[in-house]
Amino acid sequence: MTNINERNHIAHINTTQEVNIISDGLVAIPMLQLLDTNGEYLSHNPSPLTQESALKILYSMHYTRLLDERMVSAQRQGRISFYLACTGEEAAVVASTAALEPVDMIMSQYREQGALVYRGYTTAQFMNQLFSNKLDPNKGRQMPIHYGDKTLNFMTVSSPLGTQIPQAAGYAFGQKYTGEAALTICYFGEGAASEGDFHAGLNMAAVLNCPTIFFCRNNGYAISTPTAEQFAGDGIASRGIGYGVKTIRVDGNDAMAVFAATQAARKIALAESCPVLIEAMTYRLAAHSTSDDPSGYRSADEEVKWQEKDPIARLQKYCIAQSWLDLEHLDAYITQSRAEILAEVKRAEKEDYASIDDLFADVYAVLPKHLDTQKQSLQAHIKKYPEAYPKTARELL
Amino acid sequence: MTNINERNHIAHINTTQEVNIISDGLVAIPMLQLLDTNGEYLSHNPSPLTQESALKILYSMHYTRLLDERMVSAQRQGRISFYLACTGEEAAVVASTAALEPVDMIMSQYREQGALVYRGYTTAQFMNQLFSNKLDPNKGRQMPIHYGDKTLNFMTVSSPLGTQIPQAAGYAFGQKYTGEAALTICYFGEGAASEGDFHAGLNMAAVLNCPTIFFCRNNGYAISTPTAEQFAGDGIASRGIGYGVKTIRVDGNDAMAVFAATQAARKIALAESCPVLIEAMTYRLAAHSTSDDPSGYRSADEEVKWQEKDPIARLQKYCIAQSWLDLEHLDAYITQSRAEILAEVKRAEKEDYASIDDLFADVYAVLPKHLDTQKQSLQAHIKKYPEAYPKTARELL
Amino acid sequence: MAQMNLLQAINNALITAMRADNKVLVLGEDVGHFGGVFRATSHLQEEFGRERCFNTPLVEQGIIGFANGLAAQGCKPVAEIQFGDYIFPAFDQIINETAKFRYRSGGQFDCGGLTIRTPYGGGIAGGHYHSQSPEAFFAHIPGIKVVIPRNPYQAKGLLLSAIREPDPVIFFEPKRLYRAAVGDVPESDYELPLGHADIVQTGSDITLVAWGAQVEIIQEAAQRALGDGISCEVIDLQSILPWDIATVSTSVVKTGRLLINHEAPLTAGFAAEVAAEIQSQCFLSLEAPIMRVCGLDTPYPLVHEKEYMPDALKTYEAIIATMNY
Amino acid sequence: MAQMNLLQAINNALITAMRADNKVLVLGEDVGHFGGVFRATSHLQEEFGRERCFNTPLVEQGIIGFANGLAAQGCKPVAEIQFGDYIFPAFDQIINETAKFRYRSGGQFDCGGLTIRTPYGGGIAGGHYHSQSPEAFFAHIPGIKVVIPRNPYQAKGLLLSAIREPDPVIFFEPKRLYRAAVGDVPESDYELPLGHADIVQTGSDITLVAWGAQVEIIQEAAQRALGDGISCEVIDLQSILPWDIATVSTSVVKTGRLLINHEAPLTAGFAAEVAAEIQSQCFLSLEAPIMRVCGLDTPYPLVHEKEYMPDALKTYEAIIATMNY
Ligand SMILES: Cc1ncc(C[n+]2csc(CCOP(=O)(O)OP(=O)(O)O)c2C)c(N)n1
Ligand SMILES: Cc1ncc(C[n+]2csc(CCOP(=O)(O)OP(=O)(O)O)c2C)c(N)n1
Ligand SMILES: [Mg+2]
Ligand SMILES: [Mg+2]
Repeated sequence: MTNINERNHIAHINTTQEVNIISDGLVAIPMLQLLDTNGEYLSHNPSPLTQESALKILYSMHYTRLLDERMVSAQRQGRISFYLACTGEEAAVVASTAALEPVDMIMSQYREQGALVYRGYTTAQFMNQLFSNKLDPNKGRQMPIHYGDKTLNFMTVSSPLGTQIPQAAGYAFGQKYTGEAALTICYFGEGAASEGDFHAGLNMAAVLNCPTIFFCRNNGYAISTPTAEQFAGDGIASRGIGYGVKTIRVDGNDAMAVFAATQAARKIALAESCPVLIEAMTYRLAAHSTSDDPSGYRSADEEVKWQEKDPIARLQKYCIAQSWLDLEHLDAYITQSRAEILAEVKRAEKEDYASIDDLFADVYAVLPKHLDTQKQSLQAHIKKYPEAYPKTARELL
Repeated sequence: MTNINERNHIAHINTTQEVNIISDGLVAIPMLQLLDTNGEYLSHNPSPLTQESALKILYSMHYTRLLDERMVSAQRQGRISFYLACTGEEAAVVASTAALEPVDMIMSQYREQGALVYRGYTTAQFMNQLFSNKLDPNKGRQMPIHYGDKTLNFMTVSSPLGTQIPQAAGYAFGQKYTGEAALTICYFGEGAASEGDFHAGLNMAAVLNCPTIFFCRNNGYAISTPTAEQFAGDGIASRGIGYGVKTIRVDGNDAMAVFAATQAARKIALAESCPVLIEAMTYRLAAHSTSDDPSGYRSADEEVKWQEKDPIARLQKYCIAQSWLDLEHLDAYITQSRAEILAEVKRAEKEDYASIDDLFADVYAVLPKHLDTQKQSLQAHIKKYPEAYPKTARELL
Repeated sequence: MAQMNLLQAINNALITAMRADNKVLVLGEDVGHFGGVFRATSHLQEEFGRERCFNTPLVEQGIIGFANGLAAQGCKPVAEIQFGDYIFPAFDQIINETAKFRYRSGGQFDCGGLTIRTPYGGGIAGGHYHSQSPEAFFAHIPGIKVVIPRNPYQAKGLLLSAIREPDPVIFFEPKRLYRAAVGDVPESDYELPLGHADIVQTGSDITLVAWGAQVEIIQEAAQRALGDGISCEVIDLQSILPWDIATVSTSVVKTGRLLINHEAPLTAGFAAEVAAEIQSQCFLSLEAPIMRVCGLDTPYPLVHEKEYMPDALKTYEAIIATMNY
Repeated sequence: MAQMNLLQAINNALITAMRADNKVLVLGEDVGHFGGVFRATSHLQEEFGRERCFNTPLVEQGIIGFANGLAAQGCKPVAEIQFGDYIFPAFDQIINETAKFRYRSGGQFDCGGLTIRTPYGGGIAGGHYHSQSPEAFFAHIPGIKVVIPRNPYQAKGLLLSAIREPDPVIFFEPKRLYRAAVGDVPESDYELPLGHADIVQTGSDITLVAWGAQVEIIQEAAQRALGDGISCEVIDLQSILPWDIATVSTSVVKTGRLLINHEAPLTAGFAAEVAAEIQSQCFLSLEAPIMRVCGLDTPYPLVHEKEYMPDALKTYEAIIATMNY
């Protein structure tokens, strides 16, 4: 066995003779803001966004907003079973992804479709997933909004909250171990940050030097639960200190600030092989999901105040002031995107469903005997009663 | 439904235009120390300990040390199967318990026998548990050191780490709800503080206003794992801030400081209905347990440095300097305690084991049918082969 | 008597229990002001205040850990886990703590006051994570009781018993019946015994056993089999731990055949326990192998939900196969 | 060939796997410099460095969560859970993540590279929390494989297969045999197939099935039964998910009788699955009810360990009862 050095776990600590109660009278961690709600640039430093990057972010936010509006309607019309909108949080998601490289792995919670938009997920791809048709990469196995794309380095969404947080630490460890110049970003809500897996993930990433960006969207609610019933500290940022994790708090409705914070985080995480925690202060303008009605738990006045902080309007005002934005081009883009979404809805809903093979495939790498037996008996059963299993009967006849 | 007030989860936060990385260059939280290693009192305030309380703590620490020494030997002699010593951490445990009231519930990890000693658990009670005989309150069902005593408000020890932390929050909530003027103290190691249950317990206690003292013994190791491989922050204290939990760091080898810190914590917790986190900086001078040999993972030099900080010697020097201590009386107490322990070992190991009824009782409040069936068939089997089941055969013949 | 759906019956049971005993507290994610995502806890906070019905942070292991402590202190917490699929972070607190609390302390401390309520099961297009039927995991944990109602009347009576039981109970609620199952429910306080099966329909040719939402499936299959002149005895276990071995075995001695149906995957599901026990007890009476009609050994799917489910047709086919054995 | 005990064989398998493939990493509590509390990972850090064999913080849900991510990235983590009793905080990561990773992503991502090793079982005076046999919980989780060796030769060959398998594997190690089981183990690299049972001894009157440490118990019972002229066929399942139905049913068709033995509590233990499946497949061959000789439906006790355990005597008695049925 190798030699063991002497350790002293209290060497860095001074003594005091007063019973100091820490946390009394702490000042809240301030948040980085670069654009005010009028889109005025507040800093003396050069802006971190070029015209090209600002516009790509702006267009992606617009597309995300549009997609959300259309799909919430589609759900109301009964065309899809479920949807979950990012409305109000587009800057937090899109601008953070914009500050990454395409090689970086994204592990999302479920409200981060803007990241996929930014990376080039197509309307057709969104619709295939949302309509669970046979072109859905998940083969129709998961509910709508459980996107995933290996080529875009976007890990497939999983509903259980917080589980992706320690996974992100492990994934990043693997990236470092195998010598990739890439990191992992992990998105989650302030509600999910209450899960034990959050604690595990942040602590492990810190101890095991994993290049991970933990990106918390603190949007004020976990379904109906307001932050006051979720935590008593200064948000999620104040926890970073406890783990020895470098932490940045940012105005999540300010795309410029989110971009700057994430850019800084990425640099540190890779240079120092360490995790960085970002807390983006934002607001879930949308209902939790199409199954939810927020009027039962929050006031309309409150929503109005946050509508005034709309992240899209803010960056757009800035771009207009910089004469970067061609409004006609944007209008055309929106019109065309809307048409594209409608067309793809119509296409996707007509596609067939995944085949019965896909019910049994991918449980294991190779279909084991007992599953093959189940498959054969199911097929025989469906052949006998085709009218009872319309989604799969056709292929068997 | 009642009216919903407008909420603003970012109202307390200021903005900044600099990408501030929090946690860079943080200064470690200092630790409360009232006695130096020579037992000199360092503060200008009056000492928190009276002669009576100081001596009760000192005697309890001595007894604990003695018990540990004797029982480690007993384990080596094969008389008990397992033991786990508190050596080096007696001040952290005994002096904190001393600052509580007997009505306060203690939830321990497993290294807190000093708390029981202080509350008056008898030598006979220790031995009955350690020898798993029929007088063991656990009815011989748990390994040695899994003490518990309802009348002393000491919750039975459970091996899975961290599980008692959210339980302590819940217990304290119940105390408050039912109007008891009592709180719950929860002891755990810095290793256990990595568990998800720690996160759950501290956050819930803070949000739900539970009068709970979370007492972390940071003793440098979790079995072989040093703190550097356990966490990257400033110990466990720095986490308190993240939860909005009032926090005190204390020199765990200074009984006076531990007493003062716990006294302050109790007052705040009850007055404000809130949790308090105490981190006691100490050192596990003992092996992790009798199954462990620390020479494989730490240096002897390191141990020596901490032996010099012995918590018992420190308080004893102080008491001597105050002329509070009658050394002859102490010697006599030690001699008599040693004799008592030896006598009780001999008695306890001769006691019978719990009856076969106790194998089946307490799974449910009332024995259900399927267990009764299993019991009857086991009894019939033992009657047929009495020599194979010597512990229970006798009672059935 | 009032007409209630399953959710209303549960809500009514909670109100009844809370009015009768102020040690009964309700906690969980979104159960407070909002009344829970399914509204099972509607109006409780209004009537009983925040102290007795409150939101917790989003942490299932904490909810059950906290509730264990609360129960050990003497309260009677009713903890909601928002979906059965999300009970697993609390698995350790349940198996290692809740279930062993009394035993390990020699009866000094216990969590007997605890009830865990959680919606389970498929049929709502919920995919992997809003459809699981995890009851078999809990049936293998000595020290807890596991209860599953199939209709509003049962739900109220069994939930009241569960809350008042001196043992911890996991109460699985078939979510696809939350609004679909409607029936007469006494407005008074009543209890139904745990550990007892309910003979829903007597018959002579084959015994069909299920619990929760699948009971109506085996009833439907029984109806169809009747067309072939087959008389089915339909049994709802109601409790799967402990379960009513005597009622099932008496029935099988009579009918000579047994079929068990559950939504959870076949392998190591609770039907295995029923089959293993009954083949042992009724060996000489059995005229055909015991049949299991269960979910597939795959994660719970989405578009192939119908194909996955042990529906009435599959059950009917299995009845016929058993009769023709 | 070298003489090794079970621990040495496992250590040797880890070294073999790590030498052959630098994507194999070992992590867990105390597995680093110290080599694990049982020393199964001794010397790995010395040979492979801290990057490939490292201590984690004390958080099982984190260990498996982290390992899931590492496996998804393409590495082959071998995660140790210090005792099987402490695997439950990771239950959610295993059932909801590890097992469904490939399926839910349509095969885009998977945790196939993951192996979870953990010591399980009683017989070491460990009481409730150092003795549990939790395999049945995992047998009810489609998407993972569950493997349990009984001796050093198997342990090495099965662990090497498990690590290289494209599916996640939980590898339960019978801790009471860690030092007690000694045997010849090839020093070379070899694999034993997963999902296959091992016929330890052929016989004609009754089939005895077990896995892990209980195999020697049923062998002992078989030996005793031989004194009464009863010829037992002894089968070690080795894998319980998927399990080798064909080997067991072929045997039972031949012998007409089946007994299954496991340490875990009887109710909803894995013996139930074996019994349920075999009564269905071998109905017409069975001459007596299938017997289960299992742990009691209590938490694992301490002083009554002997009484709790399904030992050779109880097994023998059950063999006689089955033969006389
Ligand atoms: C483990 C787990 N528990 C509960 C849920 C149910 N659930 C889905 S979303 C949600 C709220 C999440 O809030 P937050 O993390 O703040 O994210 P946001 O919806 O605000 O983006 C809950 C409780 C779940 N998906 N997983
Ligand atoms: C959930 C769980 N995981 C692992 C263990 C095994 N184990 C027992 S003690 C221990 C170390 C605990 O260290 P710490 O919390 O620092 O307490 P200390 O022993 O230093 O007092 C470990 C890993 C356990 N008992 N429970
Ligand atoms: Mg939120
Ligand atoms: Mg420690």
